[in-house]
Amino acid sequence: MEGWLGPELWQAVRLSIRVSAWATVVAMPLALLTAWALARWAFPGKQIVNGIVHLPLILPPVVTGYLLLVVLSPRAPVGGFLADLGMGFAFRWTGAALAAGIMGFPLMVRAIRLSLEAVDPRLEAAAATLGASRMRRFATITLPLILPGMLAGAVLGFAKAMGEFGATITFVSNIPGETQTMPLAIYAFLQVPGGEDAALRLVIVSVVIAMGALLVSEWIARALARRVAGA
Amino acid sequence: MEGWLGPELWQAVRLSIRVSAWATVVAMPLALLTAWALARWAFPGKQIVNGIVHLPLILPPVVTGYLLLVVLSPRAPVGGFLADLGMGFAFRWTGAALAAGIMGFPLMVRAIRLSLEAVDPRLEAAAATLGASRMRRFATITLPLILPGMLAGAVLGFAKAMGEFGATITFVSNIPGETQTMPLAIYAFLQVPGGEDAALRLVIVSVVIAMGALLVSEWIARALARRVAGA
Amino acid sequence: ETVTVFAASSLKTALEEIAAGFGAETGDQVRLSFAGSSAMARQIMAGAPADLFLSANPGWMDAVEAEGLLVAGTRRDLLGNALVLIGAPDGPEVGLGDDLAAVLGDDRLAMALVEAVPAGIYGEAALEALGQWEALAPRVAQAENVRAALALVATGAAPLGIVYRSDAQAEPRVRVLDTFAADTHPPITYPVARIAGRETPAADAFLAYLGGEAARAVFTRHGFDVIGE
Amino acid sequence: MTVSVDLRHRFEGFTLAARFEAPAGLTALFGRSGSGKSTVVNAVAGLLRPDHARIEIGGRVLADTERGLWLPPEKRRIGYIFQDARLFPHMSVRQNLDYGRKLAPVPPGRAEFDRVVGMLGLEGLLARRPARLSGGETSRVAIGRALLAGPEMILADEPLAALDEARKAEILPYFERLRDELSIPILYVSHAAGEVARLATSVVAIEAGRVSGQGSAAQILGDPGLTPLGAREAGAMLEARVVAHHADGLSEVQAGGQVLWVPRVDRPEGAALRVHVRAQDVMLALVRPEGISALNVIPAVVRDVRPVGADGALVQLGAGMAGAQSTLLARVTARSVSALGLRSGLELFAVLKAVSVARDQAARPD
Amino acid sequence: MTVSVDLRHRFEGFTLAARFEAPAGLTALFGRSGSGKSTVVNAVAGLLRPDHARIEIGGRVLADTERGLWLPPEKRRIGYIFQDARLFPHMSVRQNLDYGRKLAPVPPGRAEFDRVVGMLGLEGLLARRPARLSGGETSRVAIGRALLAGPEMILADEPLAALDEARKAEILPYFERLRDELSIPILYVSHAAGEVARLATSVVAIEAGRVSGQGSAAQILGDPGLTPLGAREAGAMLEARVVAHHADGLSEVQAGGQVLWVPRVDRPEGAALRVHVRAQDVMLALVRPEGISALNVIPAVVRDVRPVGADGALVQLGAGMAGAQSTLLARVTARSVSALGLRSGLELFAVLKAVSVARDQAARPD
Ligand SMILES: Nc1ncnc2c1ncn2[C@@H]1O[C@H](COP(=O)(O)OP(=O)(O)OP(=O)(O)O)[C@@H](O)[C@H]1O
Ligand SMILES: Nc1ncnc2c1ncn2[C@@H]1O[C@H](COP(=O)(O)OP(=O)(O)OP(=O)(O)O)[C@@H](O)[C@H]1O
Ligand code: MOO
Ligand SMILES: [Mg+2]
Ligand SMILES: [Mg+2]
Repeated sequence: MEGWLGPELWQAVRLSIRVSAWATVVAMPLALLTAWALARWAFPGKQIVNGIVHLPLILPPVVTGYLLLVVLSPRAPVGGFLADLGMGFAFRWTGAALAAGIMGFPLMVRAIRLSLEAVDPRLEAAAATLGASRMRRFATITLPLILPGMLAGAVLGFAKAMGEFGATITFVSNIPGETQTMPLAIYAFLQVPGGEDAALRLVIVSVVIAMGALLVSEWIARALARRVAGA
Repeated sequence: MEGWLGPELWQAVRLSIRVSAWATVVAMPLALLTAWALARWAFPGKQIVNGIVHLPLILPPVVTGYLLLVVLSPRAPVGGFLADLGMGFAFRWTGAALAAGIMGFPLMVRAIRLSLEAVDPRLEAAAATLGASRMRRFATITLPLILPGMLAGAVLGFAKAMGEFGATITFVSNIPGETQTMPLAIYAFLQVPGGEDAALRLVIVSVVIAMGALLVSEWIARALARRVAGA
Repeated sequence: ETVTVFAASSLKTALEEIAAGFGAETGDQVRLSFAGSSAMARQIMAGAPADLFLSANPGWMDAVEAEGLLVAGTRRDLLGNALVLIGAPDGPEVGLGDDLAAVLGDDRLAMALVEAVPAGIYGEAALEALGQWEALAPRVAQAENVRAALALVATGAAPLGIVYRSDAQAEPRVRVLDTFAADTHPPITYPVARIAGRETPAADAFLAYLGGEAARAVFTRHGFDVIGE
Repeated sequence: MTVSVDLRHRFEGFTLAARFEAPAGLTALFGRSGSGKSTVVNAVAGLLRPDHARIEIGGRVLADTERGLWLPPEKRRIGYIFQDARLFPHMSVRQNLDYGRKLAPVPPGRAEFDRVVGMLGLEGLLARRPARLSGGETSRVAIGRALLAGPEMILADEPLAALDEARKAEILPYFERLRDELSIPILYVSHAAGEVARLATSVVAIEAGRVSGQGSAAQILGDPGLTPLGAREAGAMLEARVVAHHADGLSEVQAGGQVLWVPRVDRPEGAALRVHVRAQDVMLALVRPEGISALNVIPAVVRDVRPVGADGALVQLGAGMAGAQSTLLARVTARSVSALGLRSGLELFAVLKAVSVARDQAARPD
Repeated sequence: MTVSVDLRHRFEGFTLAARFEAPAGLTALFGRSGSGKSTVVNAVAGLLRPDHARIEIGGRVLADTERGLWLPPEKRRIGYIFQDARLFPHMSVRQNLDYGRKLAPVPPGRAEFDRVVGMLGLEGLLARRPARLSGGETSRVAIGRALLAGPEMILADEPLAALDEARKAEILPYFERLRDELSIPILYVSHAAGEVARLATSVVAIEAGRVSGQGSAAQILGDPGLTPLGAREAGAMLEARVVAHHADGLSEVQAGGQVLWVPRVDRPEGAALRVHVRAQDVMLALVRPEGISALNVIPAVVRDVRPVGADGALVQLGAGMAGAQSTLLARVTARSVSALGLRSGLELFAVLKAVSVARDQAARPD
C-alpha cells in the first residue's frame, strides 16, 4: 500500500486514521453525556445546548474552522492558556482531531439520543427495585441497551472525521505529517491540473478504510441484536 | 431583515431555505426506503448499499461535488440526458438541492434506521392479525412509531443542507440567485478583505433559521412523546 | 442581457465594483460567480454557462483552452499582482533579508497550499530563490487559499505569512513587511478569456470594459497591476 | 366448523409436534407453562411459520407447507388476543379498538362496539393511551380489539388471566355467545378450570410440545389422569335440559332422566345446557339421608372405583333410569372406600348441594 | 414487621386515597381491575411518587412526603415481582436472576439459587434470553429475580396469574416459607381465591382507589359481603393443630376442640395450621347421617342465618365444645333454609368431606 501511494500519502493515510479514531473515541463520552442530558434532564437553557450541539452542522465548515482558529490560536486567551499547558491545538494533529470531533459531534449525539429515548424506563425502574444505584443502572441496563445507537454514532463520527475538510484546513491548515489528513491531501491534488489520479488513489484508500469500519460496526450491531433476540 | 442584509444576501437566504427544504423533503422518502431496506431486508449487496449511503460522509465534500459534476454535467451522458428532459441539475438550484440532499442523506438514513430497529415487530404482527396489509401496517403502526426518528433525520438533513458548502460549490458553482446559498455567499465574503461583517450577518441568519427549525422539531418530538405516554 | 462571469474569489470586491459600473453604463446585468480557479475551470469544462473566465492562474486557463473552450483570440493576461511578506502590525520589523526560520522559532509561516494554489507555488519558488525554503519548509502552515493564509496572520495564529499584495492591502490587522522581487517567482498573472458556446454581445462588451479606464482605476485601487493592452 | 391443525417445529431445546382436530365450538388448549400452547396459537395465526404445517378451518386451508401454501396473518381473518396484549402505544383505546374493526369486511356496528365496550368496562378509558392503563385494563382492551375485528376465528391466549372474578363473569357469556350464536371457532388457552369447564367444547392437552390428550370436555374433565386442571377439578359433564325455573331462585333441570336442582340458570325452559359436577362436590351415602341441606340426592350404582393418589379414590357412578343414564364422578378418601365398602355394583345415593353447581359452571347449549 | 401505608395520589380521572396497616405476614391486596392495586404497590416500591405518602415498614420509614423524605427504590430493599415481568432483554435468564442477588448485602448463596431455580423449573432456561421464553416462563423468571435479591419486603403483583395449577402448587410453599421462616413482609396482589386463602395473613380490599375493607384473612373471607373473591370462596378460617398422621393418607387435626379429618398435611404433629373451609362445601343435617362418605360430621349450633343473593343463605355455626368454639360457615339454598327450618339456636350437624379441604387450601402456622 505504501508503495502504491508513496511515503507522503501514506503518512496522510496514517494521520487520518489517527485523527479520526481519536476524534471518535474522545467525543464519544461527551456525546453520551450530552445525549443523556438532552434526552433525560430538564434544565434551563436546554434548547441552547441543543442548538450549540447542532452548530457545526449548520455552519459552513470553514466558518467552524475560523471560529476555532479565533478561539484557540496561540494568541487568543484560551488558546494561549492551553498552549502554555502544552495542550495547544493550533497547527497540531490534535487540532485536526478536535475539528473532526466537533464536526461529527451532532451526529453522534443524535444517534445516541435516539437510542436513549427508545429505552424502556420501566427496565431501569426494575433495576432500581433490585438495588441498583443510578450509576449501576446506567452501566448495566441503559448502556447495553443503547450500544446500537452508540455504535451508529461512532460510525457516523468516524466517517465524518475521515471526510472532514473545511474546518480542519481552516483551523490547523495543511502541514504534511502533522495536520495533512487525507481530505486535505486530496483537495491539494484537485487544485492542480492533472492531479486527479493521485487524488483518486487517496479517495479509494479512504473509502476502503471507512467501509471497513462500517462493516465492522454492522457486524457488531448484528451480534448485539442477536444477543437481545436470544442466543 | 432584507434591509439589514441587502437584496443580494437576502436572495442567498431565500435560496438556502428553498434548497434545504427541498433537499430534506425530497430525500426523506428515499431515506425512509433505504433505512427500511437496511433495517428489515436481507438482500445481496446490502453492505454495498450501506456503504454507498455513507459515502458522502466519508468523502471530502469537494470530492462528492466533483463526482456529481462528472456524472451530471450537461456534457456527461447522464447529465445530458436529464438536461434534454429539462431536468438538468448542473449549475441550477436543483443541483444545489441535490448536493445538499446527498450530503445529508446518510444522517437521515441513520436516524430513521435507528428508530426502525427500535420498533417492536410484535406490534406489526398484532396489526397483521387484525387484517392490516403490509402497506397499512407500515402507514398505521411503523410510520407513527418512527416519526421521532424521521423528525431527527429531517432536522439533521435540514441543518446539514443549511451548512453544506464544499459539494455545492464544486458541483453547481457559486451563481448569485441560482446556486449561491448562504454558505457559498459566506465563503465569498471571507475571500475578500473586509468581508467578515457581511459574512457574520449571514452566519447569524443561518443560525437563527436552523435553530428555529430545531426548536420546532423538538416541540413536535415532545408532542409525539406525550402522545405515546398518554394524553 | 445577462453576462455570467466565473472569476477567482480574490477578485470579488474589485469585480463587483466594476460590474456595477458596467451595468450602470450599458444596462446589461453581470452575474459574478466566485470560487477557486480549479473548481471553475472544471465546471467550465463540464459545460457551465459561463461567458467569461477570469482565472487566478494561467495553468487552469491552459486546461480550459486545451479543451477548445475558449473563443479564439480572446485570451489575454488582464492583471498582475505582487507577493508580499506580512506580519502583525505590532510585530517585529522583519525583512526578506533576515533569516525567517530563526525569526519564526517554533511558530508557523502562513502560506497558501504550496503545491496546489498559485500563491503557494509562487511563494515556495520565491523562498527557494532566496535560499530560505529548506529551513522554512517544515514551518509552513499551508492554508486552503491566500485568504485563509491571510486570516492565519490576521488572527495571530501565525506571526508571518506570504500573500498577494492586493489581499494584504485591505486587511488592517496585518502589515506588509516586505515585497518579493518579481524575478524571484514566475510572473503572477490573471488571464481572462471569452468562453465559447454562447453569442452575447454583452459579454464581449464586458470583456472590453475590463480593459478600460474605469476598470483599470478600480483594479489599481485594490492593489492589482493592470497589464497593458 | 372443524379446525384441523398439524404442526411440527423445532426451537433450540424445544420441539413441537402437535396434531389435533377441534370440532366446532371452543377448543381449550391446556398444558403447563412452556408446553407449546402459544407456539401452536402463533402458528395458527400465521405469525410463526413452522417447519411443517397444515392448518385448515372449516375446509379453508390456511397453511400447507408441503404445497407451499402459507396465508399471511392478515388474510386469515382471526381475532388474536395475545398473551402480552400488544396494544398500539401511539393510539388511544378507542383507536386500538377500531383498528381491526375498520378493516373487517363487515365492520361490527356502533351497537356492537358499545356492547363490547360496556361488557369490558372500557367506557371511561376510550381516550386513554395504553401507557396509562392498569394491567387488567390493558388485557380488556386487547380482548375488545380482537373481538371487534369481526373475526372468523378467535385465538385467545389466557385472555382472562389478569382479571378479577367479577369481570371474568361478565366476559365469559360473550365468548359463549360467539361460540354458540355466531358459531365462530375459538382456540382458547387457559389454566383456569372454571373457564374451561364452562366454555370448552373440546379440550386438547399439550405436554412438552406434543398432544397428550384430546377429546370432548366431558371426557377430559371426567378423567383425573387426563385433566390438566388437577384432581380437584375432575368431574362429570352432564348434558341437561331446563325443566322449570322456580320462585325460590332454583332451576330444575333434567339430566339422563334424573332431576337436578341448581341455582337459577339464565336459559329459557326447554333449553339444553351442560352441567359440570365436580367429583369433589359429590358425597356418597349408603342410605338416603334425611333432613339435610343438600337438595340433590340421586340413586346411583357404582360402576368403578379407581384409586387416585395415595389417599383417595374416584368413584364412577351410573345414575338415573337405564337407557338414559348419566355418569357421575365422586371423589372420596380411601378410608371411605373401605368404611362404605365401595365396589362395583353397589347401589347407593349421590348427594350434591345445589350451590355446588355454581353459576359460573353451568350453562351451555349444544 | 408491620407495614403501614398511607397514600394519596391523583391521576387524571382516578384518585387514590388508600390507608392501611398490614400486620406481619402476607397481606393480600384485592380489588377489581383498575382499582389501584398496582398504584399502591408502585408507591411502596418507590417507583411512583404520590402527591402524599407515608410508608413505614417495621419502624423503617420509607417515605414521608410531609417531611420531604423519599427513599429511592434502590434503598428500599424490596423484591418487586412486576405485573408485566420486566425482564432485562439483553441478559440471559441467569444474568437476570443474578442481577439483584449480586447487589444484596448478604447475597443468597449457590444453594438458595439452585433451590429457587428448581422450584421455578428454570434449570433448562438459564442460558436463554427473555425474548425466547414463553409467557409463564417469563413470569417465573421475574419471580426468581425478585426472590433472589434477598429482599426485606416482597411486592408481588399477580405473580402466578400466568401459571398452571401444578406450577402454582410448587411455588406457593416458597412464599409461605418466606412469610413464616424468614418473616419477610409480603404485599401480594391476586385475584385467585386459592392463593389468598392459603397465603394471606390479612386482606386489604381496594375499590376505586379507596380501602373498602381490611382485616384478617379469616374476617374478610368469612364475610361474603366483604370478600372480593365472590360468594363461592367465602368460608371459615379455622386455627387448628395437627394431632396425628394416619396410615390411610389422612391427617387428624383439631380445631376448637373438634377433630377434623383432612388430606395429609405436610406439617409435623403438634404444628399449628390454618384450615380454610369454604361455606359452599359444608352441608347441614338435622340428624347425624350414617353410612356416608363424608368423614367430618360436626355437631354444631346455628348462630345466624343471613340471606345471600336471591336464592341462598349463609349459615353461621358454632361448633365444638363451649369455650373453644370454632365458627363454621355453610352456604345453602333458600329452599333448604325453609325445608330444614334453619334458625338461630337450632342444633344440627355440619357435614364436610375430607377432600374438600384440599391440599392447596390447608396449612399455615402462626
Ligand atoms: N400513568 C397513569 N396515568 C393515568 N391513569 C393511570 C395511570 N396509571 C394507572 N392509571 C389508572 O389508575 C387506575 C389504577 O390503576 P392500577 O394500575 O393501580 O390498577 P390495578 O388495581 O393494578 O388494576 P389491574 O388489576 O387491572 O392491574 C386505573 O384506572 C388506571 O387506568
Ligand atoms: N423464539 C423462541 N426460541 C426458542 N425457544 C422458544 C421460542 N419461543 C418459545 N420457545 C420455547 O418453546 C416452548 C414453548 O413455548 P410457548 O410460548 O409455546 O409455551 P406456552 O405453552 O405458551 O407457555 P406459557 O403457558 O408459559 O405461556 C418453551 O419452552 C419456550 O421456552
Ligand atoms: O463542506 Mo465540508 O462539509 O466539510 O468542507
Ligand atoms: Mg404462552
Ligand atoms: Mg395492576
